This record gives sequence, structure tokens and C-alpha cells, in this order.
Amino acid sequence: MKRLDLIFSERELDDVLSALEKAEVPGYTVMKHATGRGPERIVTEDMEFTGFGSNAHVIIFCEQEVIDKIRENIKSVLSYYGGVAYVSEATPL
Amino acid sequence: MKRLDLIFSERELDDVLSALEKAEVPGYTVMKHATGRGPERIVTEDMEFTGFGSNAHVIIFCEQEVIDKIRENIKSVLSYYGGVAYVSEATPL
Amino acid sequence: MKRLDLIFSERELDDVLSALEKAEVPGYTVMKHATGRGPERIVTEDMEFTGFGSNAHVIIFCEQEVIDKIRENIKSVLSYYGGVAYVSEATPL
Amino acid sequence: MGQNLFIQNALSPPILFFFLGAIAYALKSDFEIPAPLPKLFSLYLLLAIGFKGGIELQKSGFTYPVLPTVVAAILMSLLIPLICFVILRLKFDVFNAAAISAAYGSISAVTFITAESFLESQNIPFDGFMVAALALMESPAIIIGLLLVKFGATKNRPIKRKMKWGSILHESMLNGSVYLLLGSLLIGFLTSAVDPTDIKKMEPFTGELFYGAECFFLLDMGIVAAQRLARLNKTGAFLIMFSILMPIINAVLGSVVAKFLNLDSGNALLFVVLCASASYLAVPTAMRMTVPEARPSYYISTTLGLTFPFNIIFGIPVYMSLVNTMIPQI
Amino acid sequence: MGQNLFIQNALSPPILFFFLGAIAYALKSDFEIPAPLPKLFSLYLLLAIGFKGGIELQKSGFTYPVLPTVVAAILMSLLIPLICFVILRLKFDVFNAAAISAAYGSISAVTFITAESFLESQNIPFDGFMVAALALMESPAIIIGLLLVKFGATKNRPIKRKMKWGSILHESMLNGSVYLLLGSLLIGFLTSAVDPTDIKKMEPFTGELFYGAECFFLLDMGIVAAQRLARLNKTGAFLIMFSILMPIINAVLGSVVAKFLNLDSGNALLFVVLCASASYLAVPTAMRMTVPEARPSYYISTTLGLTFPFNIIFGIPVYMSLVNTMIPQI
Amino acid sequence: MGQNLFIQNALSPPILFFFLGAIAYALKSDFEIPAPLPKLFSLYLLLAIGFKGGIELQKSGFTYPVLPTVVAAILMSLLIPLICFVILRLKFDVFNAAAISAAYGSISAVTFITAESFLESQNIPFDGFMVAALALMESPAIIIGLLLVKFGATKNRPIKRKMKWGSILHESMLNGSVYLLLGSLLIGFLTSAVDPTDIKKMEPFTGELFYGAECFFLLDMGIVAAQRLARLNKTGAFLIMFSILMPIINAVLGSVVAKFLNLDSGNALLFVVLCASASYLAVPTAMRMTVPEARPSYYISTTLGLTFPFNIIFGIPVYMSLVNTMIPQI
Ligand SMILES: Nc1ncnc2c1ncn2[C@@H]1O[C@H](COP(=O)(O)O)[C@@H](O)[C@H]1O
Ligand SMILES: Nc1ncnc2c1ncn2[C@@H]1O[C@H](COP(=O)(O)O)[C@@H](O)[C@H]1O
Ligand SMILES: Nc1ncnc2c1ncn2[C@@H]1O[C@H](COP(=O)(O)O)[C@@H](O)[C@H]1O
Ligand code: NA
Ligand code: NA
Ligand code: NA
Repeated sequence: MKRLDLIFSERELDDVLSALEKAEVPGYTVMKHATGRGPERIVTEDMEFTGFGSNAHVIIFCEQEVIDKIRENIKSVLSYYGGVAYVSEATPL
Repeated sequence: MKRLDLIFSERELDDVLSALEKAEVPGYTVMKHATGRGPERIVTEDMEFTGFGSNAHVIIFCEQEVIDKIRENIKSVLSYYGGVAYVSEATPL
Repeated sequence: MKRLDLIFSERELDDVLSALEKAEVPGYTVMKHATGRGPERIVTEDMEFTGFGSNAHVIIFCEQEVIDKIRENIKSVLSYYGGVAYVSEATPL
Repeated sequence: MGQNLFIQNALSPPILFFFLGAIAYALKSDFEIPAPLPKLFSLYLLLAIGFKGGIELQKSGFTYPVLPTVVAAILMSLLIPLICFVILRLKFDVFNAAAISAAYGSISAVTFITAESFLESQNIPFDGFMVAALALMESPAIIIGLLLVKFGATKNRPIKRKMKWGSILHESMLNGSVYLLLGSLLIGFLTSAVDPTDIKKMEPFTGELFYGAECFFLLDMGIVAAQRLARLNKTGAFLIMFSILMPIINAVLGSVVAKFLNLDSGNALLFVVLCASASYLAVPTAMRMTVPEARPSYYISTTLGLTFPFNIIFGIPVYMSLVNTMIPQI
Repeated sequence: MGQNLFIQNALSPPILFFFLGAIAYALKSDFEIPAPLPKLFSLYLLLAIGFKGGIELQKSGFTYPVLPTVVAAILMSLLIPLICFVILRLKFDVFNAAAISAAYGSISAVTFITAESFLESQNIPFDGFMVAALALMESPAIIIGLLLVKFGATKNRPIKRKMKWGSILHESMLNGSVYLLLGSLLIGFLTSAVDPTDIKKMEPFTGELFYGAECFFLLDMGIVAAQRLARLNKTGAFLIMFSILMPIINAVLGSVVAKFLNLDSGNALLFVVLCASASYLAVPTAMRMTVPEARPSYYISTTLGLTFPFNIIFGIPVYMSLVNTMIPQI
Repeated sequence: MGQNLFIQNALSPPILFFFLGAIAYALKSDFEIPAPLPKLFSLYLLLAIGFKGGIELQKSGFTYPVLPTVVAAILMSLLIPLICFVILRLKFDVFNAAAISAAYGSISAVTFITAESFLESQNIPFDGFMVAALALMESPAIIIGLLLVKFGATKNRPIKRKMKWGSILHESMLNGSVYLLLGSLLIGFLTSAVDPTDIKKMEPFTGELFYGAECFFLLDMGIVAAQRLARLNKTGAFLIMFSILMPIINAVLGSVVAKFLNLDSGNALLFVVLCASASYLAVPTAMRMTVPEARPSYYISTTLGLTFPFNIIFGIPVYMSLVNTMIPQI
């Protein structure tokens, strides 16, 4: 099994989740209120109250096939607004 | 070393933590307020104020033996109420 | 690519982040409000309002070289106040 | 007159803010109230209504009609789930039927508050002791729901899910929101016996602020209800019908009991609203813990997405007309 | 007299709490107000000013000078971005210039509130309908900003970033803070037409609490503004000059229009403040969504880190002197 | 009379809400107030007591007995840690002894507030300037604690842990809660000199709301204290004894000083409570940063889990009796 970590602005959350649903992921977990820095931008806590939005961290445990299905859609969202996506190995307990 | 990720309803947090303590984990980290979707249920933010509870994400870094000790207890909690548990490799910095 | 997970008291966040900047990480993500237990201490939610501070979980995706550059500085912060640091493998999506 | 009441209710700030929230969701506005801010308001509202109810109960004492009304309320919270259960068993298994039934036997504090605000702007008096009825209708409904599972499904359940009396009582009495409501009621009751100046010092917090906080909370409830409503299509037509018709049936039952108890029209409306409303706080939480076989979406989505908005928008004025018909005002 | 005004403003609780926050950051105190608590206050302030504005609008009706003032405000929120755009294009590309321009065409609700508090402690009367002007200046500024991008950069953009009218309107009208402000205005307007007792019940929440909540929020704004200011060095001298001088230019423009509209000095100050202030809520959010090419640090750091503190600390008393000079008081 | 005072205190809303929280934990109710809501209330309470204290200080000026009382309070916050240190060194190393000592030299703002509420319901007058004493007792206690480490453990510490004067002062003066308290005090002091109408506008927020917010916060403190109490078994009998007996010793010391200062019974009680209470906000935070060798559970669990509940439940009425005995009322 694989583990996919996505980190991006929470304002794109709906787009990302519907991309995940389209790829028929078995499930996902969302953690909001993440801050951070990427190659260009810095995301701070005060962006939460200005409506600008902080980051969301989405974790998906799934098979390799699902990862392959996800790739295109997710990449197009992340290339537009920024964000990162990494895959690693994971075994069910 | 191993890394164990557990995601489940925060209402089971006490049960899970005492299962971890029983297996003598060296430590653990808890992140609450996670939302998500599993095979059956969808967990949304409004469940926090209704008392229904959102998800907790628990991370444990430990040796393989501890993982083996944890397995039975954790699985019985997760099979009852739902949730996921995945193991991956990790090396101390 | 590597994935580095750091978990430590949020009061050391500024020190850790400037150590990361010095090592020229390409980016990082911070999740605050984590609680947990380590070998010595237990960190609970009420520490947030007493000003004592809960934990921060920092994730960095970077190359092995950056990890090597980070090591010394991070370890000196974590050895002083406690906290954990683990490295694992990650591939860009 | 019924139509008039409807418009007056629909144009009151709490309902308008509820609409504002619901429309935000419908129009895909990015307006939101992030967690845990709604929790702050729900905790505040429970504390404040409990506390004020306790004070009023101290004032009125246990004279007529306090005790019979409270007893009748408790009986209704036992009876209604049984009726619901019979109806729901036509379509659902024991677990789901019991969980949904318990929700309808219990009450919605926010519906109750909205009804109080409605009475206030209609200048119809009502008594504070009705909060005691409210506070005491949660636990019995949970207990009856769990008993329905215990005896209805005893053979099908694996051993580790066998319900024990201890945990049934724990879930029904110590659920966070029940506990806060009952506790604040008791504190209000005790304090006002001892020291009325302390009560006065609480007034700006529990009293004056209340209406605004109610509006703010309903703004969030509007978003949540709309989200739930949007997901209701998966629950099927039977349950959708149920979540509109059952409140009406319960309201009619309630109004008969209210007439029998000889309540004034204000208290009668509150009694009817208690019967007609369904719980989305205590009961779902308790059911989730003890009856994991039931689908939460059944008992949360219906109560939050349909019964709750129906009651505050249409129910309250309709029930008022009903009460006015049955209990002629002097 | 100008200096006097400056000191009186600087020693008022809102400004002092703002300083308290800013100094906390400067001295590296660990004092902080964790998310989402600032959001609670920003939601509250928007709801309260909207609601109170709606009530006042109901009272005044659309008599003179309400309509011309509101129309003039809308025109200013269309004109100012155009002026800004011309200036900013000297140094920035279309995307950045348009995004920054939109921010300066729009308004800062907190600056407006602070100006109201200032007028109150000066005992200078002003009218509640100015909130309607405030509420209606956000969307046009966003629209003009997006149009500048749509027509100014049409060739350079990849197809998927082509802007559609639907999304321009959506971003400009349904942005969370615009929506809450306009919605609350409408609710205040409707409710006060129907039932004045409901209004009275809201008063402790939306009225009495307001000043304290404003101070608390400004405490947080002090921290945030100082953080932004500290990061401003990367934005360059041109933008730093712009974010101080542009408000002054806009204020002068605004005072001319205010004189032309024959506003009293209180309303005139508010009008000037609307022109001079820049948005850090609605506009940045809308720009982030629709013009990702623009650097957020340009339009957030300047508005929050420089223009906002400049306006509340120096701007308000200076603009007051300006208004006093142009509009002789009787 | 002592018993009477005890019952009157125990039946006041703040203490009852504290019990409600503690019992929730004891009975394993799932009732909780999620982070960061408790932070909202702790920030609010610090801001409000600081601000009101500043106003009162402006009113009273630095006439007798303001200055001597404040100076005495500061001296007590230097003396008490020294006494504690001597006692604690019997069982603990320099680091732990110093950290715990600093906590007991400092104060608990919530204990102080509870004592004020107690005096109000007893109709015993007291002066607002006591808040200045409160605000000025945090930093000296921290400094003395750090000095004890600096000079007591200088040889055992690795170089990088050598304490510098700069960081000692930084930790003691710029700790978030100390900073907010002192800052609000200053703002209240300045504002009330300049403009009394601004003060009036703050009153609903900082004044009227205060009692209710205090109750809400104590509800959370009840949960937290009970959690800490449950974990106290690991700290050993010596520390448990210490955290009950030391407050009493400090109270006796304080009452002698209060008599010497010729304070009225109200101010005397507050003075005694300041001496007897221990810090769980500023001091633990400062110690955590500068003395990581000390175990936080020692200085937090005792102050929060034992000393704090002991003081608000038993301490306040006992100290009142003590004050009444020593300072005969006219
Ligand atoms: N190398 C990285 N490691 C961890 N998180 C990252 C990294 N790069 C970017 N991020 C996260 O992704 C968010 C969006 O990045 P950006 O691509 O700059 O818009 C940042 O705010 C970070 O939270
Ligand atoms: N495949 C998955 N990947 C990531 N998170 C998951 C996955 N499946 C379930 N979860 C998380 O586990 C929670 C409980 O799942 P469930 O088993 O549906 O009760 C969900 O709400 C998700 O947050
Ligand atoms: N083995 C572990 N697995 C996961 N998290 C840990 C582990 N050990 C420590 N932590 C986290 O690191 C924090 C600081 O640990 P400590 O070294 O005890 O100060 C703890 O509060 C936990 O959140
Ligand atoms: Na009911
Ligand atoms: Na403007
Ligand atoms: Na003390």
C-alpha cells in the first residue's frame, strides 16, 4: 500500500477532494490549520482570519493504481496554486 | 525503527492511548480536529460542536517489537468503531 | 527525496525554523496544537492556555544533502528541550 | 393569523441569520465559522439556559403546574421513541430504528430557545421552569433507545457489544451537553436560593448577551443544516417523510397533553416544541458510542438537515396556531 | 489642533491596544492570540457593524444624503483602483498592479470602526448609513481589479486561467466577509422594519460589547501588522512609498467629494476614511483565487503592515484636520 | 462564622462551576472545553483585570496606602521564594526547588478574581489598586527563581545553559500573560486620565461580562485541576504536603504584613490571597524556557492540582477568618 501526503492551501480543498473522489480513493484524512513555507510563499496563521486561508494536509492510504489515477488531476490543481505531493510506502498494521 | 499512523474517532482516544501504554510505547503524538472519509462514514467539522467528535491522528515512532505488541489491542478498537492503522519505515535523524 | 518529521514543543518553533532556513530547506509545513508523551514528559491540551505550549509537528520534504545540513542544529535544539526527529523515504507524486 | 405568525417568525433575527448561513452554503460562498468557535456558542447557550432555568425553578418552586409538566415531559420522551420505533421498524433494522427513535424522543435546545424568542416577540408569557422539562427529556430518550437495542437485538450482537446498565446510565446522564445543562440548572437553582446578588452579576453574561449569541449560533446552524440537507438524498424518501411528519404527529400529541395539563399558551407552545423537536447533540453522541451498528447519517442528517430547520421555520408558527386553537386565550 | 487630535487618538483604548500588540512583537514577547480566536472577533465585528448599519439605514430611509453618498462611495471604489493601476504599472506587471489597485479601491472595516470610535470620543455626530457605503465598496473594487486583469493581460494567460464573468461576480459578491457584512446589513434593515423589540434584544451583543471587542481585535491586529511590517523590506521602496502616499491622495480626493456632497464633518471623515483605507480581507482573498500570478505579499503586507497602521494612528486625526479645513463647522 | 463563610463561598457560582468541571472529570463525563477556547477566557480575564486595575489606580493615585502596599507585595514575592527554596532543598535539587519556589512567590490571577467576587458578595469593600500589586508580583518571583538557579547551580550547568541577565529579564517581563496584564493596566491608567467616556464604553466588555466569563473559565479550570490532581500521586507526599501547607504559611505571613500596613479587611484579604496563591501561567512558562532541568509536573501539577483548588475552596474563607481575627472591623 501507498501513503500520499498532499499539502496545499485550504481554499483548494474542495477541488482536491473531488479529484480524490473521482479517483475512487478508499478514504482520506484532512488536517487544516497548517502553516508553512514553500518555494515562493509563506503561509502564516493570520491568514486564517483574513479569509486568505492557511494550508490543509491531506493523507491518503491507497493502492498504487489509485495513486496513478489521482496523479493528473492533483498535479493540475497544485501547479496552479502551489502545494506539494509526496508518495511513500505504508503497510496495514 | 517504525512509524505507526493511527486515524480514528477522537472518542476512542482514551482507549487507544491506554492500549499504547500497555504495549509500552516510548512515546506518541496526538493531533486532533482531523476530518475525513472512510469506507462508510464521512467525518465533518460540525461533528466537533455536536459532541460527536472528529478524528484523531496518532503517530508513534517505535521498534518493530512494540508494533507487534500493539497490534491486537489496536485492531480490536478500530474494528469496533472504524479507523485506519498503517506502518512505515523511519530512521532517527 | 526524504521526508523529515520533527515533533517538539511549539515554544522552540522559531529556533527550529531558523535552523531549517539556515540549511536552506526548499519548504516546510507546521502543524501546531499537537499533544503527546515522550520518554519523560506528557504534553496536554491545557498547556495551551497556560502559555506552556503544546507540541508542533514540522514536516520537511527535501534531498538527503539538506537532511545532513540540518542534523547538527536540529539535534542541539531537541537535546536541550526534548522532541523527536525521524527521516523516511518519499517520492514526488 | 397563522400566515402572519409565519412571516413574523421568518423575519426575526434568529431565523434570518439561520437563512443567511444556509444561503451561504447554497450559493457556495466561502463564508464559514471555523471549529471550535461553534462549540463556544453551543457551550454558552447550554450553560445560560440551564442557569436561567435553575433560577426560575427556584422562584416557582415545585408548585402546580411545575411537577406534573415535568413528569409529563419525561413520559413523552419515553413514549415518543416507542411510537417512532414501531413506525421505523417498517423500513429499518433494530439498530437504526432505535437510534433514530431516541433522537426524536429527545429535544433540541436551539429549537426551544428559538421558540422562547418567538414568544417574547409575540409578548406571550411563559415560565422558566420549562427548561427543567427540557433538561430532563434527554436522558430518558437515550435510555429507551438503548433498551430497545438491548432487548430488540440481544441475539444478533457479538458479546463485546452486549450493553451493560452501567454504560447505559453513563451515556445518558454524563453526556457532555446533558451534563452541562443539568449542572448549570442545579447551579442556578442553588445560587439563587443563597445569594441573589450573584445572580444579578451573572445577568449580563447569561441574560443580556443571550439573544445575540443565539443569532450567531443560528448563523452557523444554517450552514450545517444546509450541508446536511444536501447529503440527505442518500437516506431515502421514507426517512425524509418521517423527519417532517413525525414532528407534526409529536406536536399534536404534545398539544393534547398540554391542554390536559391546563398550561397557558406560552408554556403549551414550549411543551409542544419539546415533543416535536429532535436531538442532534446528546442522543447522536450516545448512540455513536453504544450502537455503532446504526448509521450516523440517518439520525444526524435527518434531525439537523430537516427536522431542525422545519421546526424553527415552519413548526413554531404552526404549533402556535395549533396551541391557539386548542387552548383559547382569555 | 491637529496635534491635539493626534494625541487624543493615540491615547484611545483601540489605538493603545494596537500598540500593545505591535510592541509585543517588536520586543519578542511570546504573547499571542491563537487562531481561530481572531476570526471570532472579525466575524463578530462584521456582523455587528452590518446589523447596526441596517438599522440606521431603515431609520434614515433613502433620503438625502443617503443615496448620493452611497453612489459616490461606489464610484470612488471604481475610480481609485484605476488611478492606482496607472501609478503601479510604472513598476509592476498587470497582475500585481491590478491586485494591489483593487485592495486600495476597497475598504478596511476596522479602520472605519476606529474612525467611528474617534468621532464618538470627539462628540462629533455621524450617520449609521455610512456603513451601507462601506458594505458596497468591496465588490466594485474587486470587479474592477479583475477586469483590469481580464482585459490587461488577456494574451499572456494560459487558457485555464481565462476569467469568466460568473467567477468574477462570485468572488466579488460571495466572499465570506462581504457576504456577512451585506447579509447582516439586510437583516438589520428588515428586522428593524418589523419588530423594534428584537433590535433591542440584540443591542447588548451588537452594541454594548462592540467597543471592547474592537479593542481586543486591534490587540491582535497590532501583532499581525508588526509581523507584516517586519517582512516589508523585500517589497521595495516604491511600494512602501505607495502604501503611505496613496491613502493621502485618496483622502484628499475623498474630502473633495465629501465637500461636494455637502456632508457634515462626521460623515465626511468616514467617507474620507473609506477612500483612504485599503482592504486586507475580501480583496486579497478574491485576488488569491482569481489572480494567482500576483504576489500576495505585495497586496497583503502593504495594506496590513503599513496602510492600516498609518491610517488608524496618523491618518484619522490628519483626515479630521483636513475635513475641518474643507468643511467649516457651524 | 468561619464555617458560614465556607458555605457561602462554596455555593457561589464561580466555585460551583469549578466543581461542575472537576466532577465532570471525576465521573468520566465526555464534557470538555476544547482548545483554544480556554485561552480566549484567560486572555480576556487578564485584559479586563489589568484594564480595570489601571482605572482604579488612576482614581486613587499613589496616595497612602497604595505605594507601601505595592512595595510590600513586591517584597513578599521576593521573600516567599527564598523561604520556599530553603524548605524544598530538603528534598529537591536546585533546579526543581528554584522552579517550585518561583511559582509560590508569584500569584494566581484567577484566585485573586475569585477572592474579589467573594468580597463583593460579602459586601466588603476593597480597592482596585490591589491589581497593581498583583501585576507586579509575577516578574520578581521569576527573577528570584532564576537567580537561585544562576548562583545555586552555576557549576553543574553546561555552558550553553548559562543564564544571561538579558534572558532573565526577558522571561520575567515579557512573558505573554505578564505582558498583557501590565499592558492593560497601563492602558487603563492612561485612558482614564485622558477620556472617561472611553472607559464607559469599555465597561460592558471589561466590567459587566466579567463575572460570567470568570464562571465559564472556572468550569474549565475544574476539569484541568482534576486532571492534574489525578496525576499527583507520582510527585510524592512531601510535595503534596508542601502545596497545602505553604499557602497557609504564606497567608499567615501576608496577614501580618497586611496588619502592619493597616489595610482594611477587604484589601487585607486580597493581599493575603496574593501571598498564598501560586502561579500556573507566567512562572511555569518562564521556568520551562530557562530551567529545563526542572520537572514541569512538579511545579504545574502542584499549583494547578492542589494549591489552586485549595485556595479557592478552603483558602479564601479561612484567610477571611484569619483577617477578621487580626484586623478587627469597625
Ligand atoms: N519542501 C516542503 N516540505 C514540506 N512542506 C512544503 C514544502 N514545500 C511546500 N510545502 C508546503 O506547501 C505549502 C504550499 O507551498 P507553495 O508551493 O509554496 O504554495 C507551503 O505553505 C508548505 O506548507
Ligand atoms: N484510506 C484512507 N486514507 C486516509 N485516511 C483514512 C482512510 N480510510 C479512513 N481514513 C480515516 O479514518 C477515519 C475513520 O474511518 P472509518 O473506518 O470510515 O470510520 C476516516 O474519517 C478518515 O479520516
Ligand atoms: N516515540 C515517539 N513517537 C511519537 N511521538 C513522540 C515520541 N516520543 C516523543 N514524541 C513527541 O515528542 C514530544 C516531546 O517529547 P519529549 O522528548 O518527551 O519532550 C512528545 O510530547 C511527543 O509528542
Ligand atoms: Na422530541
Ligand atoms: Na479605499
Ligand atoms: Na504567592
